[in-house]
Amino acid sequence: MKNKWLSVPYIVWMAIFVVAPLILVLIYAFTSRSGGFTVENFTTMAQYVTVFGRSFFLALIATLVCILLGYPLAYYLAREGAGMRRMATMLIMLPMWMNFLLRTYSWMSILENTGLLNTLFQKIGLFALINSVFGTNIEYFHMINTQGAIVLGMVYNFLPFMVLPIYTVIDKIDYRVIEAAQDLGANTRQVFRKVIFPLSLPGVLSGITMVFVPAVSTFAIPRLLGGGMVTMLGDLIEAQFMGSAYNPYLGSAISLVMMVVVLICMAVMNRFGEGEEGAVVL
Amino acid sequence: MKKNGFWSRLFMVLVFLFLYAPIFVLIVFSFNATKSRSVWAGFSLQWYVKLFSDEAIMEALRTTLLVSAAASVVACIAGTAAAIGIYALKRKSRGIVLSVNNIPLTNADIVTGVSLSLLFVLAVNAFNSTFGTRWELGFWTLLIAHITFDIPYVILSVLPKLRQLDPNIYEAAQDLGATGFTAFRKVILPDLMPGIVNGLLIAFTMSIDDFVISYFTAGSKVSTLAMEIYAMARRKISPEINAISTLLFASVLILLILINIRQSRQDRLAKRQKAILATKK
Amino acid sequence: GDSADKYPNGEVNVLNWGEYIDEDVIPEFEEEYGIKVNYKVCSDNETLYSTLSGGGSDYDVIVPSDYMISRLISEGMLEKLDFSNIPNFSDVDAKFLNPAYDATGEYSVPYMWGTVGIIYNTTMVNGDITSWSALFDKQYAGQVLMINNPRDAIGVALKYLGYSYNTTDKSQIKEATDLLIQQKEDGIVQAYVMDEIFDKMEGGEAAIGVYYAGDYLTMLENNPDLAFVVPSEGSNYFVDAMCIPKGASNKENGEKFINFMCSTDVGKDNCESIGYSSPLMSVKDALDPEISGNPVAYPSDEVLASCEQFINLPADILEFYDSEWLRLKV
Amino acid sequence: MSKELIRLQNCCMAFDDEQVLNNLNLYINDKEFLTLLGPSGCGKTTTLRIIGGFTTPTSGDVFFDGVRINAVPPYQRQINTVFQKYALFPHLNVFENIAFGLRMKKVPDPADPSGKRMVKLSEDEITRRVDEMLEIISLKGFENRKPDALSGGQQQRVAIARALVNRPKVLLLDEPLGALDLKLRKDMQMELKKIQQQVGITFVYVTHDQEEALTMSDTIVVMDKGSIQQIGTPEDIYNEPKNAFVADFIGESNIIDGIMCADSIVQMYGRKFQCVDSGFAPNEPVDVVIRPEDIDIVPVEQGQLAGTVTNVTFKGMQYDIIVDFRGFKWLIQTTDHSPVGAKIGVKIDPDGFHIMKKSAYSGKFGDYSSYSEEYDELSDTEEPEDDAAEGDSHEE
Amino acid sequence: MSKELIRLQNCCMAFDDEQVLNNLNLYINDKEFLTLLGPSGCGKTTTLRIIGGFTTPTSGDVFFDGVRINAVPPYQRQINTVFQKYALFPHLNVFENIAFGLRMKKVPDPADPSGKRMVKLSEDEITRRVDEMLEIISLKGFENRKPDALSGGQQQRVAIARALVNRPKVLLLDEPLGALDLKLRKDMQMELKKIQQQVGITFVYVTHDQEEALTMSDTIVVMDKGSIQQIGTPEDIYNEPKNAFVADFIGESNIIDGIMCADSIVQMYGRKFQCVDSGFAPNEPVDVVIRPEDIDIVPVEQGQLAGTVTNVTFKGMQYDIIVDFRGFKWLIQTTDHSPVGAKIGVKIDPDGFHIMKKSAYSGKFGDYSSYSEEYDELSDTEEPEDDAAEGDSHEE
Ligand SMILES: Nc1ncnc2c1ncn2[C@@H]1O[C@H](COP(=O)(O)OP(=O)(O)OP(=O)(O)O)[C@@H](O)[C@H]1O
Ligand SMILES: Nc1ncnc2c1ncn2[C@@H]1O[C@H](COP(=O)(O)OP(=O)(O)OP(=O)(O)O)[C@@H](O)[C@H]1O
Ligand SMILES: [Mg+2]
Ligand SMILES: [Mg+2]
Repeated sequence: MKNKWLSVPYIVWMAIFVVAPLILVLIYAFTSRSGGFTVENFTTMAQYVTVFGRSFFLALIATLVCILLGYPLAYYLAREGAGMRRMATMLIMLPMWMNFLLRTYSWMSILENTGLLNTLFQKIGLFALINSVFGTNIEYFHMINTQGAIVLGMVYNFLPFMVLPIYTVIDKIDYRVIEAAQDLGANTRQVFRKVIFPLSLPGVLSGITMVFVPAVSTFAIPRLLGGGMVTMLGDLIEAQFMGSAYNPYLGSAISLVMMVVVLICMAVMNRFGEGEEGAVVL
Repeated sequence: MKKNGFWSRLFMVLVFLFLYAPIFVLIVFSFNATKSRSVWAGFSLQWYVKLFSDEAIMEALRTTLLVSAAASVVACIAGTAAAIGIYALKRKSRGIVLSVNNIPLTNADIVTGVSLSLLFVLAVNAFNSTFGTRWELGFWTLLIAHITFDIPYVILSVLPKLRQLDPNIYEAAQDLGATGFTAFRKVILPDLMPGIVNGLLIAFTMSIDDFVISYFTAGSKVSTLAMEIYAMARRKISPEINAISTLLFASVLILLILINIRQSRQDRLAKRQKAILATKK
Repeated sequence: GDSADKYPNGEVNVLNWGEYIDEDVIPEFEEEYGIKVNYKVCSDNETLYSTLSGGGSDYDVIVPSDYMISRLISEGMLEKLDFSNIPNFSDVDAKFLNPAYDATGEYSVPYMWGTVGIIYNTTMVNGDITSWSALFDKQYAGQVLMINNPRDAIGVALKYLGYSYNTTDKSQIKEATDLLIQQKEDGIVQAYVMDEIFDKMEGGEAAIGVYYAGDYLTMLENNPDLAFVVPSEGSNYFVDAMCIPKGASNKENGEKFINFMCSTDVGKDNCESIGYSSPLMSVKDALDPEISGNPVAYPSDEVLASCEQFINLPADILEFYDSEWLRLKV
Repeated sequence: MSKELIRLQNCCMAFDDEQVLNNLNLYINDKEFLTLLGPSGCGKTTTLRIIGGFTTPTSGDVFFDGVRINAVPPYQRQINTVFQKYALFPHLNVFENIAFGLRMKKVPDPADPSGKRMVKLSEDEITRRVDEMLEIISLKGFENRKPDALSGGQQQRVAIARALVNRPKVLLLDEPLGALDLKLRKDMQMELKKIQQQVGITFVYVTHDQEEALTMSDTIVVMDKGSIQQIGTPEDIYNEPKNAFVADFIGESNIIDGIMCADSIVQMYGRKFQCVDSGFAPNEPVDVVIRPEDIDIVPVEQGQLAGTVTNVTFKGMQYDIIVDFRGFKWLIQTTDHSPVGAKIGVKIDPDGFHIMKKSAYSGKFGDYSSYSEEYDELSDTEEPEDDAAEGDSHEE
Repeated sequence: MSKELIRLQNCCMAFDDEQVLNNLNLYINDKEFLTLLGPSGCGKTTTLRIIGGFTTPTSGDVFFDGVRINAVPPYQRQINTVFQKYALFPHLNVFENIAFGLRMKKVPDPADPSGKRMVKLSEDEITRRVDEMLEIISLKGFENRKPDALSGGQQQRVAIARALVNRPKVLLLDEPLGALDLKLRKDMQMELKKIQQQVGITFVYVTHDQEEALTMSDTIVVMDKGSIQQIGTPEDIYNEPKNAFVADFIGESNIIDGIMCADSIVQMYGRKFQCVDSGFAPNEPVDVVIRPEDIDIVPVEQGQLAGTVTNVTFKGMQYDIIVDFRGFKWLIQTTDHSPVGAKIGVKIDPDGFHIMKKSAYSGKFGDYSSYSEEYDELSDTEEPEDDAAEGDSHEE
C-alpha cells in the first residue's frame, strides 16, 4: 500500500491553488498601480496602524472570552455521560448549518435599541426600575453598533472552534492518568492544574488559532453588528478588492502584513505554550 | 472524573442558550406574518410558500448545494487518494506536504479568498486574451476554491484512520488471493470509511457555511446562499431566507438525530455483546 | 438543453442596485424576448467600479450614477450605444438629454432620477426639520444614520457648510470631514448605512437618516410616521443611467433590455414599485396623479435648482476623498 | 510480618445489577507480599480499586490500621498504586513523573516549633529523593525523557518509582508485568521482589499468571467470580487446593472422583489408596487431585495402576505423558521418556493425593478429568494427540 | 513427511544498510511442523514474509515444489498466513472474514468442457466450506459477530480458519499466540497442533517462546541476528545445543567453562567428570551445559561437588534452588525442598553434561555463569534474592 504517487496530483494542486496565489499576493504587495515595483503600499499602510491595532485587540478579547467560555464548557462536557456528550457535541456543530451571516444578522434583531432584548427589559420593567433608582431617563441599552457587539459576534461565531478542539483533547485524556494523580496525593484542584490542564493545552492552542485568525480578519461581523462605525482589517482588505477604494495592490500588502503578524503571533504563542507546559510543571 | 454539579450544568445550559438564541429568533420570525424581524405579527407560512417561487433564492440554494456537494465529493475522493499518498511519503517530505496542507486551514479566509481571486482573474484574463474567449469567474472558480479548502479537512480526517490501520490487513487480503486494487477496495477502503465519511461531512459543512471565500471567487454570475444573504443584509433580509435556513437546519437536525439514535443503538448492542463475551469467559 | 429551448436568444447580464426594479418585469422580458436575464445587484457605485475594473466579470447592462458614468467614460470602460436598437429613447424628457456626465449622450440612457434628503421619524424629532443642521444636533445623539459612502456623506457636510458638492478645494473637503468626525465623536451617528436604512427607519431604530427620495416613498408605505425634506441648503440631485460596459458579450441583448426598460408600462411598474422618479415623459403621464404630483417624487423646479448633480472629479481629489473618508472611518 | 494493616470486611460491589464482588473478607499484614490471583474478570482490579479508594464498595467496610477509610479519598490514603498500563503522565518527563507525588505533599514546617504549619517539600529534598529512586530503578540519566521515549520495561520501572518515592505503607500493583514479554517479565519479577524486600513495605499484587504468583508471593488469594476461593502460602495453595477450581488454576492437575473410605484411605476406580488426608465423613464423595509430577512411572508389576501411554510431548525439562487407564486419561510429568503404546505402571506416594471436599467446581475442572462419557468421545478420534486437546473440554 | 516443499537458498535480506538475514539456507518438508525460534528482532518475521511473498530477498532464491518463486506475488502462492495480531478484517463479520479468500478464488467452470473458463465459487460452495471451518474451530453460532466482539482466542481461531479454508499447501503463522494469556495459550497450542495433524499441511510457525516451540514442533530452527544457529528436533536442540546461545535460549541452563581432557572426560573447576561426548581435540576448551533438572541433590558425602543453598523459590511443580560452589552459582531444579543454608552434594549423570565447542556466544549466556568476577559483585548484596537477579547479568 505504498502508493507515493497518489500524493503527486494533490501536491500539484496545492502548488497551483495554495502556493501560487500566496506568491501572487506577495508580488501584488510590491507592485504599484502602474505595474512597477514599489514599497509604497507598505508606507501608506502607516495610516492604518489604528485599524491593525483595533483588529488585533478585538480579536484578542474575543479569543480570551472564547477561552473563558469554551474551556469550562469543553471540560464539563467531557465529564458527562456518553449519550449526553454525543448530543452536546452535535449541538455545538449544528449552528454551522445555519449560515453565519444569518445568525449574526439575527443578533441585530436582538441587540438593537428597539430589539428583542431591550423590549424584554422594557417589558419586565427594568428601565423603569433603573430610572426610578438613578433618576436617569433610559429607554434602552445601547448595544448594537459598538465594539462590544462586534466582540459578541466574534465570540458567538467562533466559540465552537474553541470548544471542539479542547473537548477532543480532554476527552482523550486517559482517566487512569487522573486516578494516578489522585493516588499520588493530588486533590481535585491539583489534578486539574497539574494534569488535566497541561494535557489539554494542545487543544487550547489549536482553539486559539482557530478563533483568533478568523476573528482578526472578519469583515462581515463588524459590518453587520458594528454599523460601519468601526473599521477592521477585514473591511479594509475587502474595500481594496470589492469596495470603494479598489486597489488590489494595497489590499495584497495589507493581507500580507496581516498574515505575517498572525504567523508571528502564532509562533510566539506556540513557543510560549511549550514554555507554559514547563512552567506548569514547576 | 467527577460528574457535573448544578452550577456546571447551569453554565452549560447558559452557553447553549447563547449559541441557540439567535437561531431560535430566526426560526420564530420565519413564521412571522410580516417582514419585521423584531415585531411578532402573527403566525404565517407565507415565507415558506413564497420561497419556492423566489427565483434568486432558489437559484442561490441550488448553487450552494451543488457547489458544496460537488466540492465535498471531489475533495473526498482526491483527499483520500492524497492522504494515502502522503502517508506513504518519507517522514520529512510528509512533514512539508502536511504543513502546506495546513495553510488553507490556518490562513484567514479573506486572504485565501483574495489570493485565489487574484489567481483566477489573472488566469482568466490571460486565457481570454490568448484565445479570444470570454471566460469569467463563475461556478468553476467557485468550485475550485471550495475543493481547495475542503481537501485539507478530508486529509486531516483520513490520515489518522490510515495510521490506525493494521498494516498487515492489506497483506492479509493479498495473502488470501486479492490483487492490489481488490485488496484496497475490499479491505482498506471499508476501514477508512468512517474517516472518509467524517471528512465528507466536515467538508460539506464548511462549504455550506463558507461566505468569504465564495464572495471573492464566485465572480458576478453565480451567488451562493451566503452571498445572497450578505447582499440582502444591506437592506433587509427577506424572511424567505429565514424560512429556507430553517428548512435546511431542520433537515440536518433530523438527520443528526437519526444518526445519533442509530449510533447509540449500535453502542448498546456492542456493549451487550461484549458483556456476553465477558460472562462466557 | 432546457434553457436553450426556453431562451433561444441567449442571455443578458444585468447589474443593478438592490430593490431598484419591479421584480415582475424580468420574467416578462424573458418571455417576450426569449432572453435569459442574469440579474444581480450591487451596493454602491464604488463596488460597481471595482467589480468592473477587477476583470473576471461580464455584464451587459449596468446602472451607474451620473458621476460614475463620467468616470467610466473617461476611463474608456463603456461601449457606445446603438440607439437604433433603443427606439423608446425618444420618450426621454429633454431635460435629461446630453447631461453633464455624458455630454455627447452616446453612452447612457437615464433610468431613474431623484434627490437626496433627510428622512426623519416625526414621532422622534421635535418639529419639522428643514436644514442639514439637524444631522449635527446633539439632541439626536445616537439617532442619526449617515450615508455610507464618501461623496454623499462628505457632500452633505459640504452643503451644510455652504460649499459645492463638486468642490475641488481640499481645505473645504477637509473642513467638511472634520465636521463629520466631530459628529461621530459626539456620538450623534448611530451607524453608517446604505440600504440598511430601510429596516432601521421603518423599525423606528433611528430618528433621522440621509437617503434618497425614492427610497423614502418605499419606507413610507411601511411606516407612515416618516417624513422627507430636501434641506434648505440644497442637496444632491442624481440620475442613474443604463450603460453597457466595454467588451460586453451580449451588447445587442443589452440594448434590447434597455429599450424594454424604457417602455411605458415597464417604466410605470418600476416607478410604482420603487418610488423613484422616471425620466420618461409617458411614464409620468401614466402615473397616478397622486404620485406624479408628489413633490417628493417630482420636486418643483425651484427645489431642483437648489440641487447639484455630482460630476466626476480629478483623480487626486478623488484620492483625497478616499483618504479623508478613511480618516473618518479609522 | 504479623501486624494487620488492611482489612476488607464483608465487601460487596455491584455495577448496575451485576454483582462483581461477593462478601469479600480479606486481611493484609504489614510488609506482606500478597497476590490476588484469578481469571480475567474475577474482580481483582475492583478489589484493588477499593483498597486504593478509587471506588467505594456497595456494602462492607475497609479498614486501614484499624481505622475505617471507606470515605477517605485516594489522595489522602497512604497507599500508592502502579496501574495496569502504567498511566504515566505523558506531559512530564521521568524526573517530574517521579517527583509528582512529592510536590503534592505537605509536611510540618521544621522551622515552626508548634509543628502545625505545613509546607511543601524543598526542591533539594525532592531532587534527593527522586535521585535515590532513579538509582533503585537503574534509570539514572533518563531523567529528561518523556514516557513515550521509554521502553515498556523502563516505563514500568518509572511507574513503580513514582509510587514508591512517596514511601507509602502499601503499594498496589495491578498486573504490572502484563504488557511485558516473557523474558523481561521474569527479570522484572525478581526486581520487584527485590525492591519490596529492600524498602520493606506491603505489596498487594494482581496477576492472572499462576507462575508469577507462586514465584513472588508470601500469600496468595485465589479469586473466582467475585469470591475468594482460597487464601494461603504458595505451597499451601499448590499442595492443598481447597477445590477443583484452585487445583486447576494453579498448575496442571488430574482431578478424579473418589470416596473417602476412612481417614487416610481414598477409593478411586473401585480401588483403595493410601493417602494422608483425614477428617471426612465415612464414604464421603470427594475430589482427588493428583499433580502430574507426583506420579512415578514404574514397571507394570510394581504399579498401583497399570495403563498405556497414548501420547508423549517433549517439554524440555520433562516429558508430558498421557496415560490411559482403561478410558481414564491422566497427565504425568516425568523426566524419563516412555514410548507411545508402552504399558506402564504408576505409583503415587500417599502425600501425592490431595483430597478436596466436593464443591460447585467439581467435575468442571482438571486438565484431565475422569468422566467416562469423555472416553466415548475420545475413542472416535484416531489421532492420539486429539485426546490431549479434547480432554481439555472444560473450556466450554 | 519427507518430500521437500520449500527451500530458501542463500537468502540475504537487508533494510537500508542493515543486514537482517545472513545467507539463510532452509529446507521445509511437506506436512512438517517447523518452528522458527529466536529473540525479538532476529529475523523470524522477515523469513516468514519472504516465504509468503510479501518481500523479496535482497539476494538468494526461494523455491516452492522445486519452482523458483521469487517473483510470484502473494496472491498467487499456495501459501496462507496467520498474522501476528491476526489482522482480521474489522468491517467484516466472522463468516465474511473466513469467506474472503474463497470469494477471491476462481476455479475452472464445471459447465465448460474445455475447462478454460474460470468462474467464482458458488455461494453454496462457499457457505459449505466456511461452515466446515467454523465446525473445526468450534465457532458455530458466531458467524455474524464482528472481530472486535470476539475474545482473543476466538479471534485467533478465526484467523486460522480464514487461512485454512483456502486449503493452502503451507500455513505460515507469525507468533499466533503472542497476544493470549498463559492459560489460553496452552490450550491453543494443543488445538493448533491438532488442526495441523487433522488437515495434514505444512506449518511454518514463528515464536519466541521456547516452551511453545518444544511442545509443538517437528523441527525447530533457532535463529539469532539473522543467522540460523541450529536446526533439529526439539530433543536435539534441547539436549545437544550447538552453542551457548542455543543452550541458554532453550530452557534454563548452567554453562561452565571446561576442558576436554579426553573423549568422555571433561574437566571443570580443576576436577574431572565422566561425560558421554567425544570428538574433541585433547585439552580443547569447551562450554559445558548442565540443565538444572539434570542435577540431583544428594548427601554431601555422596556428591561430586559440595555447595551451600543460597536461595529457594517455590515454582509449583518444582523448587528452583541456587547453590553456591565456592563462588560459582548453579541453578538446580528439583521437586524436593532444601532449606537455605543447607550444605548439599550434587550428582550429575554422565549424560547430564552437554559439551559444546567454544563459539562467539561463549561466556555471554547461561542463566548462572561461572565467572568469578561475578562472585565479587554478588557478595556485595545482602539479600539472597539479589543473586538471582544479578546473576542474570548476561542481559547487559
Ligand atoms: N466501571 C464498571 N462498570 C461496569 N462493570 C464493571 C466496571 N468495572 C468492572 N466491571 C466488571 O466487573 C467485573 C470484574 O472486573 P475487574 O476489572 O475487577 O476484573 P479483573 O479481575 O481485574 O480482570 P482482568 O484480569 O481482566 O483485569 C468484570 O465483569 C467487569 O466487567
Ligand atoms: N521494513 C523494515 N525496514 C527496516 N528494518 C526492518 C523492517 N522490517 C524489519 N526490520 C528490521 O529487521 C530486523 C528483523 O526483523 P523481524 O521483524 O524479522 O524480527 P522478528 O524476529 O520477527 O522479531 P519479533 O520477535 O520482535 O517479531 C529487525 O532489526 C527490524 O528492525
Ligand atoms: Mg484488571
Ligand atoms: Mg516478528
